[in-house]
Formats: sequence, C-alpha cells, structure tokens
Amino acid sequence: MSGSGAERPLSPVARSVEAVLFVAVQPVGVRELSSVTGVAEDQVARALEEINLRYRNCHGLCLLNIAGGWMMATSPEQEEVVAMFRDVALTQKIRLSKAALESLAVAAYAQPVTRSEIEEIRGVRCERVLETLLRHGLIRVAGRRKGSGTPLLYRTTDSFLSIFGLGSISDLPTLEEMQEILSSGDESSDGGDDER
Amino acid sequence: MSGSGAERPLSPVARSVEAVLFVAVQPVGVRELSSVTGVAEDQVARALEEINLRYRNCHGLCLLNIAGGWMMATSPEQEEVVAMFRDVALTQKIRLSKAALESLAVAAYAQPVTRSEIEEIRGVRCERVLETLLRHGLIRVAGRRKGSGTPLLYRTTDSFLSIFGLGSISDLPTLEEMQEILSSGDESSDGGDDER
Amino acid sequence: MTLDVELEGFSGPLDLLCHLVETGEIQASNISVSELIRVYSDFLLRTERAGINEMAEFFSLMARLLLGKLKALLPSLPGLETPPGDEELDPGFLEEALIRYRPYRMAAAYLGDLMRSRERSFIRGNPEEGPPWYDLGDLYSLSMVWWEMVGRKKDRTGHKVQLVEEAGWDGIPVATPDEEQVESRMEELRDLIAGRGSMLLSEIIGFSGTRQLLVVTFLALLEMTRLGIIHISQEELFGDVRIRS
Repeated sequence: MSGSGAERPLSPVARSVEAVLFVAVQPVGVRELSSVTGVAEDQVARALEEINLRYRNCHGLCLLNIAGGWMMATSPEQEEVVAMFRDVALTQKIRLSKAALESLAVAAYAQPVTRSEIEEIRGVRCERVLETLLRHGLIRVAGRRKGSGTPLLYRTTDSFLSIFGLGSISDLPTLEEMQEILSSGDESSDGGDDER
Repeated sequence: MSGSGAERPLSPVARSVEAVLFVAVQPVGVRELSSVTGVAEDQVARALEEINLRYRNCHGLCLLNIAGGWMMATSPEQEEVVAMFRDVALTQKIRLSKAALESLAVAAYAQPVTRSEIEEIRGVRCERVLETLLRHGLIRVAGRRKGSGTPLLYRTTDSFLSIFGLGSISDLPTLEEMQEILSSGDESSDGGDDER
Repeated sequence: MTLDVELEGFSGPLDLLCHLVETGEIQASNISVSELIRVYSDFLLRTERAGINEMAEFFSLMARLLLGKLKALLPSLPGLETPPGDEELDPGFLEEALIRYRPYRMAAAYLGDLMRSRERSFIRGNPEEGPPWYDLGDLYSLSMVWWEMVGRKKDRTGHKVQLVEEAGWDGIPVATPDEEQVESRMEELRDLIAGRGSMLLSEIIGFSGTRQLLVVTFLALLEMTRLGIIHISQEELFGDVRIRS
C-alpha cells in the first residue's frame, strides 16, 4: 500500500555511508568515510547531508555530528518509545553473552565470590558484565569479605535457581556429569566405568 | 539539491518501530513491538512491511526476520564497504568444517538428537565436531534421553537461527523437500541415469 | 560473530561415497569392499579434494565393514565382539546408510548457502559483549563454561588435566594424523622449497627435529607429491632424493 514507488532512493554513496554509520560503534569522520567508500570527501559530505535530510523528513532516526565525526541515532521524537523499550527489554527473555555466562558460572560455582576472584579465573575484567547480571537479578551482593579492602561478595539469587530449573545450588552439574561433553566421552565407551 | 522534499515520511508507527529496532541488540518480536509502541500487532506487522519496502528501495539497510523477531541490518549490497570498514579482527571468525556443517544439519533436522544418532547418519564419530558446535553456541545440550545410558540430547540454539538468518527452525525446507530437490537435481548432475 | 566454512574436501566417508555414486564410478546397489577400495584408490590418485582425515575415516569405515563380514563368516571367533553401534554393518548397510544420509548432505549444502547470504548483512554490535548468545536457563552451557574455565586454570598452573583428551574409536586405535599439522607443514615446505627451487631430502630432514615432526614431514611430502605440488627424483641408487617445486 505504501509501495507507490514515489520515494527516491538515496544515492549509492549515501547508501554506503548509511550502512557504515549503522554498524559503527563510535563517530566516524568524513575522511574515514571517504577512504572506506572510495569517494572524495566533498562527495561524502554531500551524502551525509542527503541522509540527514531524508532522516529528518521521513524516519525515526537521525545523524549526529559528535566529536568531529558522524553517528546514527534515534530521532529525538522517538525518545519515549525507545526509553520504554529499554525498560521492557530488560525484563524480557534474556540472552547472555559468553562473557556474562562465564561470570555467572563463576558466581554460581564459587559463591560467595568477589569481583577480583571472578576476574582472576576468567583472566579479564568484568565490571560491566557484573552490572548486567545484577540488573537482571541473577546475582546479588551478599556482604563483604573481611580483610584488606573488604570487597563485595556476590551470590546467585533465587531467581537464578528458578531460571535454570535448579532446586538448590548443590544441583549444579558436577564435573563427572559434564565429563561426557567436556572430554568427548572417554568414559562413554559403555557402562563399564568403575571409579565412582 | 536532493531537497525536493518529495519523499513521503514513514508512518508514525513505522518510525517508532524503526527507532526501537535501531537500539535493539537482539531480534524483537511483533508482540514486544506492539506493547512498546502501544499499537495492535497487525499494525506493527504493516509498519514492518513499510520499513522493509522503503529500505529495499531507497536505503543501505534492511530488515531481517531472525529467531522469531526482527532486526535491522545493513543491506547485502553494502557487504563490501561494511566489511572493509569493520575491523575484521573484531568479528571473530569461526571456522566450520564441512563435517561440522553436516553434523549441524543433522542436529537441526533431527533435534533433539543424541551424538550416536548423528554418528549413525554420518557414518563417522563426531565428538570433536560436536564440541566445536557447542563451544560456538550453535547447539546446546537439552537434557538426556530416557532409557539405557541416558545419552545427552542436542538442540540448535537461537544463535544458530541468527547466524543462518532463520526466523525459526520450521523455515528450513523439510527433509522430504530436500529429497525432492535431490532427485530432481540428480537428473541434471549426470547424463547416465536410465530411469526417466 | 561470523562463520567461515571450509568446503574443500569431504565431510566423511559417506560424503565421499555419495560423490562416487553420483559420478557413476560405483553402483550403490552392489558394493563390495574390494571394489570399493579399488575405486577409492583410483579416485585418490586423481583428485585433490580428499584430505588425510577423510582417508583415515574412509579406511576406518572399511575396517568396520570387514570386521562385520569376518564375524558373519566366523561367528565363533573369540575376541570379535561387536563394538556398540556396529550391528548394522552387514553388506546391505552401505546402500541403506547412503539413502539415509543423502538428504542431510543436501541440507548441509543448503545451510551453507543460507549462511553465506546471511553473512552479507551486518547487524550493529558491541564487539566486546556481542553474540553468540546463550539462552538464559541453559544449565549445561553454564556448567560447561565453568568446568572449562577450571580446566584452563589447572592447565595454566601446570596440573595435568584430562578434560580435552581424545578417545579412540571403540576397539580401533586412533588412526588419524593431525591433518592441520600436516597441512601447515605442507605450507612450510612449499615456502622452503619454492625459496630454493629444489632441495635434498636430507636437508629437509635436517629441519625436522622430533620424531613426530619427521612423520608429519614425510606425510606432507607424500601428499604434496600426490597433489603434484612437488616432484621427487632420486638420481642414483641409494643416493639422496631431490625435491623440486
């Protein structure tokens, strides 16, 4: 119904610039856009103008000129719906990144545990990941470790147990139970494993 | 110069949906879009169509229907320029062997499936391949089969759907359909078949 | 996350068999083991698509088939218990297996196409926290991640961990040399030989320190000869062997 075809396509350069700005995680300068698209900087500038105008007139998006570069963002008119979505998204079905899953695993198996203990096992920093887990109610702060610095201790929550279908933390699979996957079945040859 | 202003704005609902999809980090379902924008699901569906069409005709972006939801992405025509822009090192490339892809196919079609069932179909051991697929989050363990040996059952994940661009597992052609494609393809593959 | 599929070579013996059937080199309905091996070795001599892994798997399948036949002939032979999962290996097995297998082979190709077309679109992403996603509630992933971390940590601290050791095929020892090792050795040798035009075998062996490396080197040289990458000649009896690119 909206397919009257009256809409003029963005120019090829503008479409490329649009795609690049879409995936960029920080502002992209005209020079970089020019080198990536292979067209002159003034052409890039015209393309940016073209996108800007089109977005302003027709879309829920806009271009921002920030710190000497360009970024795509949602348009100010959409503030409310985006804010609402962000709130809702938090309570929706959650999927965890590998980093989050790893931190959660440490918290589950080694609890109570401090941030630096988690970092030590994972070998990377994890402040932001812990924030995510806290926000989703998967872990909670459970006091402080005594001693130097008295760091915060984390534990998993009841909601963690119910999400993972566990009666209690002691129901977490043991190494023996996971052996089948982890060791690609040294033991799986048949029922005859006798060390138990 | 491009400012003739002839372009028709997207509908208000479409603009809101566009903004939400822009900020979403994973596929957003129609129901969720409906609850956030406050309009009925069929209106959301129409808005998605509107955006889809507009993107296809005019932009460097597109909509993908993945794992039961919608995502914004760059359009396939922009592949080259985006790939050039994105530091290839940032996107971790997973190497899948043909054997891995095949085991994944068996898992996708026969799920939930045990390792030995996959091995029976493929005629080879596949523990290492399964480990690769598990590690990359393409399949997951989904419990154990009851009965002798209680072997682990495997299923494909949402991440599988997202990497293969599938809305759901039912979007795959059935094995019977494959068989048909297969038998019609047979005749063209070599001249030397006698039953025609 | 992006995937990269290696479509070179075959995915296993059945894939290879399908290929042989499709190209009319073999009749699925009357396959005998000796015929199969003959066709297969003919095929090996001509093709570059089969790697060492596929060969090993193929012969492993053949070995199981032979074992099945042997048992049929000599049911009372001691020590010939059927390894679990091998019961179906009677002569009609291959055709049946192929029929069951082929749609999946097709499905794998289909998935490959899907993935490539999906790969052409990029979604916005935060590189550090990006996909893959794990569905919350997936207990086994959570647990696997933990025990892997424990394993890695033990590795780092020098303890022996048996977590990622590979088991042999039931009853049949692991016969698969590490293909990647051979392949990377092939690359090294290719560079080495290309750099000099030609080399003596004794020189190349001089570069191969351990016994394992020596074996890998020989396998790599054989494979390279088969693929026509290098030519091997011996100028005099018991003399050194010259290798040319």
